[in-house]
Amino acid sequence: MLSVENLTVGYGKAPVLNDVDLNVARGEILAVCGPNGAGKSTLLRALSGQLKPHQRSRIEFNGTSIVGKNPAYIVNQGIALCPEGRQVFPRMTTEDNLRIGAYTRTDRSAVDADIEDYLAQWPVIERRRDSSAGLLSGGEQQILVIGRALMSNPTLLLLDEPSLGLAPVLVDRVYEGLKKITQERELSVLLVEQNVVKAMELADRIAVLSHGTKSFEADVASVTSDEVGSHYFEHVGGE
Amino acid sequence: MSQLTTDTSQQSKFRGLANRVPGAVAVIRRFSSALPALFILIGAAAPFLIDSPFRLQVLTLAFLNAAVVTALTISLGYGGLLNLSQGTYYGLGAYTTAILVTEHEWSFFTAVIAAAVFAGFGGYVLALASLRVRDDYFVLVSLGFTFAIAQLMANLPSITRGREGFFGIPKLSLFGLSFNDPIQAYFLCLGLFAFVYAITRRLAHGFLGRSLLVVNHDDVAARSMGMPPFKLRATSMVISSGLAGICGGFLVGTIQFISPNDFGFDASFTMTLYAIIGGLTSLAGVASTAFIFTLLLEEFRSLGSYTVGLVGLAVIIAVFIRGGVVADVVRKLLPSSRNRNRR
Amino acid sequence: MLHISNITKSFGGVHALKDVSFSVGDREIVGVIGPNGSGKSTLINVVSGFYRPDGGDVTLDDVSLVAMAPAAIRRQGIGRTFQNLRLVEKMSVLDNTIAGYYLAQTGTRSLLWTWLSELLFLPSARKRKQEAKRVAREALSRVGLSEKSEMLAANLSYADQKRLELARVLTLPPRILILDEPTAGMSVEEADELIRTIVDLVKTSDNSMSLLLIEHRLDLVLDVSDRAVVMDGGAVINDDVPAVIAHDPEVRRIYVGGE
Amino acid sequence: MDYFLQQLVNGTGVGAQYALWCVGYGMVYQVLGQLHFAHGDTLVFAAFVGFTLIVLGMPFWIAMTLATVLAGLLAISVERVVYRPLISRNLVFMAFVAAMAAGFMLRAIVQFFWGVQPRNFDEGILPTGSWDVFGVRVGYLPMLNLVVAVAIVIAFEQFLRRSKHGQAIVAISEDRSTAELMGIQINRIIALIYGFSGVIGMIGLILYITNFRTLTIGLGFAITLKAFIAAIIGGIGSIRAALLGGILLGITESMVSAYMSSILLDATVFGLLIVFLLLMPNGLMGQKTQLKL
Amino acid sequence: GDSKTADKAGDEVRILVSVPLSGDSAESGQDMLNGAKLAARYLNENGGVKEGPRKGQKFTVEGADDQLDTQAASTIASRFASDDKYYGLTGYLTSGQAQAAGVVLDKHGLGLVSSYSGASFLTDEADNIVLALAPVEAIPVAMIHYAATDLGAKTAGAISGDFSFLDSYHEGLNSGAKDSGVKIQSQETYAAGTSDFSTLLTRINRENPDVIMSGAFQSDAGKIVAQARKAGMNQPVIDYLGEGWGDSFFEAAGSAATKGDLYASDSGGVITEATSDSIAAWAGKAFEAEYGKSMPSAAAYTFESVLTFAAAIEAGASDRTDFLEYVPKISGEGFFGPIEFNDDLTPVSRPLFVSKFTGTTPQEKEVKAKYLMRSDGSVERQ
Ligand SMILES: Nc1ncnc2c1ncn2[C@@H]1O[C@H](COP(=O)(O)OP(=O)(O)OP(=O)(O)O)[C@@H](O)[C@H]1O
Ligand SMILES: Nc1ncnc2c1ncn2[C@@H]1O[C@H](COP(=O)(O)OP(=O)(O)OP(=O)(O)O)[C@@H](O)[C@H]1O
Ligand SMILES: [Mg+2]
Ligand SMILES: [Mg+2]
Repeated sequence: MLSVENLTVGYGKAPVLNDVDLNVARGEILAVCGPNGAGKSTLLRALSGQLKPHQRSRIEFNGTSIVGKNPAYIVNQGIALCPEGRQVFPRMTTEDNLRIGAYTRTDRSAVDADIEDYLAQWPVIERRRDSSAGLLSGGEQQILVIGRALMSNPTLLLLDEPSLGLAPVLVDRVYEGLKKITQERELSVLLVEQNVVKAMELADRIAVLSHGTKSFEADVASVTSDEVGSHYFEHVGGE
Repeated sequence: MSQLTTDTSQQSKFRGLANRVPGAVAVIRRFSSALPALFILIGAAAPFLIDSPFRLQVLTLAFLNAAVVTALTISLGYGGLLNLSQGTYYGLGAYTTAILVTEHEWSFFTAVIAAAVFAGFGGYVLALASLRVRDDYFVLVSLGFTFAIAQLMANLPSITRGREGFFGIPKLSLFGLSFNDPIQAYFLCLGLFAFVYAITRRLAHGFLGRSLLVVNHDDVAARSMGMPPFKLRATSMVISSGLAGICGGFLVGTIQFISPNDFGFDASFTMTLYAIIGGLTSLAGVASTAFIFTLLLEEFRSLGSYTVGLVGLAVIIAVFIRGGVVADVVRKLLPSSRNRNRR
Repeated sequence: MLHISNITKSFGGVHALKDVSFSVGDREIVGVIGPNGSGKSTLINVVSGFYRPDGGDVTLDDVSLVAMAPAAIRRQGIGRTFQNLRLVEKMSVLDNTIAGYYLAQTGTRSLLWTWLSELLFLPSARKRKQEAKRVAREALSRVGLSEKSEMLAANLSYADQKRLELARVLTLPPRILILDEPTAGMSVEEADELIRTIVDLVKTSDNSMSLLLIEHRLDLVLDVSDRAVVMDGGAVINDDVPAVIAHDPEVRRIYVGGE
Repeated sequence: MDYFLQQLVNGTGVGAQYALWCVGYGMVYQVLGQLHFAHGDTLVFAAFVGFTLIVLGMPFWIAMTLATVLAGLLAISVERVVYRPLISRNLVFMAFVAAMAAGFMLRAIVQFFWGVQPRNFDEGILPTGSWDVFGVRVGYLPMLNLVVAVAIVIAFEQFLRRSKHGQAIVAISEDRSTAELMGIQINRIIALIYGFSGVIGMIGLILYITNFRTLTIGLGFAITLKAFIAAIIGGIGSIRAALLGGILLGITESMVSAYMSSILLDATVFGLLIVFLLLMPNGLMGQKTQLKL
Repeated sequence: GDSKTADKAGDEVRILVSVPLSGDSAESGQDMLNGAKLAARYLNENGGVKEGPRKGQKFTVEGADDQLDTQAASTIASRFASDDKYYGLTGYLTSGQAQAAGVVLDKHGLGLVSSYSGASFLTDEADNIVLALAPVEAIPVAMIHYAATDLGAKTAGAISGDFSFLDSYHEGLNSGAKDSGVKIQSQETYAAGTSDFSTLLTRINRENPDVIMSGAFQSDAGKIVAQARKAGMNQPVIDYLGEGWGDSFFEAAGSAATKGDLYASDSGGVITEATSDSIAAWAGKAFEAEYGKSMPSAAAYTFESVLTFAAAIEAGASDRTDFLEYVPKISGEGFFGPIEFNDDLTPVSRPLFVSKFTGTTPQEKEVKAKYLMRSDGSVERQ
């Protein structure tokens, strides 16, 4: 469904990611881990169209190339990004934040139902539904942005550290929820996560990004978290 | 794209270069700080190379304008106070000087000091507003201040001699140099520019500038670090306006006539525009913008009524060059250096 | 030394803090845990002076802080970081850090004098500048950002930005250091290392220094804290040594969940 | 009492005029947070084109309709050519300056083609009479201004409320890059707003022309300035605020010259506005931004 | 280096006109420039300089945009000073610019002719500024005298623009009112760019004065009249600055121009009064033919200023450094009659006409009274 080849992307002259290849199949969850500054968020920004990759990069989604397209187009294709660091719209209410997530959808009543559904599922934000999102606590905001990304009914969900700032209970519940949705909706997920153990509980496959290249990839069933961890600093001094 | 925009500021480009060529950094740093000095040196030679009183007068005013606008960088660029009143402080300084030397027979030197104090006080008054209002709301307060003071200058004839202007200013001199001699007046204004530039630079690059940047960008962060924003903001206003007051004094010396009309909205607005075009926090950029635009304006003036449009064009070109739009377009047009990573 | 007593705070209908009391002793490390929205950040916003409490008092060495401005509180010796980043994005990493030092340090002397000495090229200004650089570099190396000191803060990855916030407050070590989720976005190993560094600093600093740590990595918090405070729904529901907290079934239920 | 009422009516008339300009300008400002300082000049430029069409024999209303379309297009192009490259680089102030400069250039073009003479329109485009309400003279045209302004504000608010654009606009004004991630075509929506601002502003200018029948080059900047002041007084946050800000400004000006001094009009009006702002730092209807850390 | 020889100055008489060509006052500035150009055409058609070493030289006029700004005026003046291809400097819509230019020229021993600004300090403080205009104070004195004697007004309301000469104008208005026994009930001012005068007019109307004195430029005056009539104020309006501008005024006033009596007071009345062989008659016709509007007073005064330079050259000031010296010795025919100056560089007298409109074009008017304004500000009815 998503296939990425030779993804090379950066901010200035020097690329942050070098020739990264990735594939995500329908209904599959791919976890991407890696140390700070490895380029995980950069990867997601490139996939969502916020960054324009280098020419030789290929990104295909459901058979069509989405390289160089703008984010709005990509969202319309069914890819939603939940960005890192709780980017809520602070002056909009909780509910409106969810609703704007469904911007690309035209089925109003279904959107309303989905919003109610999500709020019912998450009492932490339900009780603040009419409050400005900027006033929520860190964890509440995090729950909100995950929901916002889900509202567009994506076929591929890009999650950047969804467990950031969540209490352990909630982390578990978020992961449970994700598992459920992926099964129900045949949703594919590209999950960037620091918590390898957690990631492995959910994911089908896991990849490690280190210093801008993919240093490891395997089925979760075939590896342990320590093995994954050992690939974190493979390239140190290599460049 | 606020999160993603990469190094657009001058500073970081410079750093980017420096990162790659570590040796270059020192050279560039030294060079760039020597640049204004070089400029002033060339300026000092100018009167001996130019024999047209007109050109000399234009240069004199260009240095004077550059000085006022440079002073503005502290409050506008570093302090982030959208100050549309620099022309007013210029005017307060000018009127204070004019009144003191003409009616109370003060020496020019003491009058200018009084002008700085008075204008600086005006700056403090406006800074008080920053306690309550921010951003665009502050712009409106500042705008109101500008309009109101200009109107008061016009309507208090017993003090300011009214809207027709302050006439009868005696011939002035400072440190033995007379404003009445075009060359000496030129040197006085050049000296003033050097003085203002040096002070501003020292403050901007030191503790004050750095703290102001923090306050400007994030009030909350500054407070969490132990700095009450108001004190800093007020200081920045007082410095900008005090220096503008001094410049106002020199204006009185140079053209020996002032009128309220010269210190209204247009004047303040132009100064703010120059400061923005110059890059707000780039002293050399701001000073040279004010300088070059003063010269340009005089050149365009002979083109009669198209001045305004040509100035507009020049402004857009300057903004696009400084904003990196031109560079990006060029990059796009030149296939050899295609770089698709930047947006 | 830091006493928080009977603090209440509500926003409209939301009772974010209800009668919160506890204290932090010299060189003590106190962990604050609790579910999302339990009022942890609100509490430190009250302590650091950004929110005025509806009731109750905060004292540091018997000086009441509740009526003070945040800047004054920082100068009293309470330094904090933010859960949502507050960096000057257009300044370099080093400059951000130096600013932290300047701002905090100048409180101790007159602003005017600082500027004057700088304007007049007095040796003291020069010395202070060098000192600031040195201190900033040291703080950066402590959090592991030395190599990125010339980058713009905006261009750092998320975890590095968190580190920078920490470095900024460490330039002039406060007496009470309050950290709100300092390790967010870090891998387990990185978080471990960072927290150990901070703990080291607290335990070895020359002046007495205490740490109030808000963190969702339960094992880590319990591991380094001398005491842990558990909050829920704006109230302190438990305040004890980590060993006890770790086995408190209530804490398991509301916070850890599962299993 | 009659005097007071008459002056109140006068002030409302002036204010309604400001309001119409401000609604267009304010829309850009309120929803995008951008100071659109080429606003007045684009309008005046379009109106001069309309004037020429009339001179060439076109009926007034057709010419003015074309001018209105032109104003919308001009506003969109100013956004496209001047604002976008700069704002996408986060250079908000630079964009503001460039817009000013674009205004200068439009002004120079007007001066080049039409000279500095004010242009006058014939009388009788709309009836200019007035009602006599208990001895107070209420002009038709000022009231028409008011009605049109209110109608536009209501229509636009409804449009925003009912369509998804309303939410999208708020999202854009808060955080562009995240808004884009929601699938919002930000460029299209921004163009829409600018287009609307041009069209609505032009409607205001047409009403001005029918009332005062003259068109001067200097009018452009005056429009921008009044609109700016009114927008700030109203407070950022809603278009309704712009309307109120405009009317309040008109009434204040009128009351000051009616009861205080007309010589110190600006000083007094601004003095009052400053006091007002100090008491209400977010304007009349601006939202107080709450601090959450 | 300012010393020059006559031949270096070229073979034509170049005159620089410093006026606002952009901004709110651009229209007035353009009119002034046009007046000067017309004067050059007039002189050239009559053979250029008639006597002296420059005999036969033609006149050229060049405009410079001073934007009503002091700094700009002073650089224009120093451009003039440093370039001796220019013989004369004139223009100036407001006194500030003239004064600033005078200061610059003083350093070079040069002088200028201020054609349309005449604050008293120009004569008091500067000894190198020639005034083409009688003191501004004199004009309202004449206006109000006419209102009192011919219209029998006992009370008056005044409205005028917030122009730089407002103080002088008000001074004249008040002293004239005192002398003529008229009570000024209200003195309103408006800022440039105002188009809705309803508030000010309502305020004036509250006192219901016998006559309205308007001191508003061009189309502003037209709008004031139109709005006043609409508000039911049918008093006579005596206008200063409005009519002179002619067509703008009428276009703006529209049908209101015929409701109630309109009086104009200006020097442009010379044209109406003029015998067909006079300069004024020629200029009035030529101006209309060339610029499509009746000749405003401001244009008349720059016209006169250029003639003054010509007359000075013919009187012997072939070098521009001698100009000031020859001004009091000038004799010649000018726009307003013979050109004559006092020793303090002020005109001996200037005429002021009060005319009543009889139709809806600038030409349809009847001169009702003629006054002579002296340089000391006194006024004398003819
Ligand atoms: N806007 C930017 N401009 C320039 N460089 C950037 C920018 N954003 C990130 N970088 C650099 O790119 C590299 C990768 O950053 P990225 O944010 O993708 O890391 P990450 O793997 O997501 O790290 P973390 O776990 O800390 O979030 C880092 O070295 C960072 O400094
Ligand atoms: N300024 C405010 N206005 C309104 N409600 C607020 C405000 N600040 C906090 N709240 C609410 O108060 C409660 C406590 O918030 P707080 O940020 O203190 O939680 P927290 O314990 O830090 O949670 P987290 O671990 O998710 O960061 C939350 O429900 C939050 O929505
Ligand atoms: Mg990341
Ligand atoms: Mg929190």
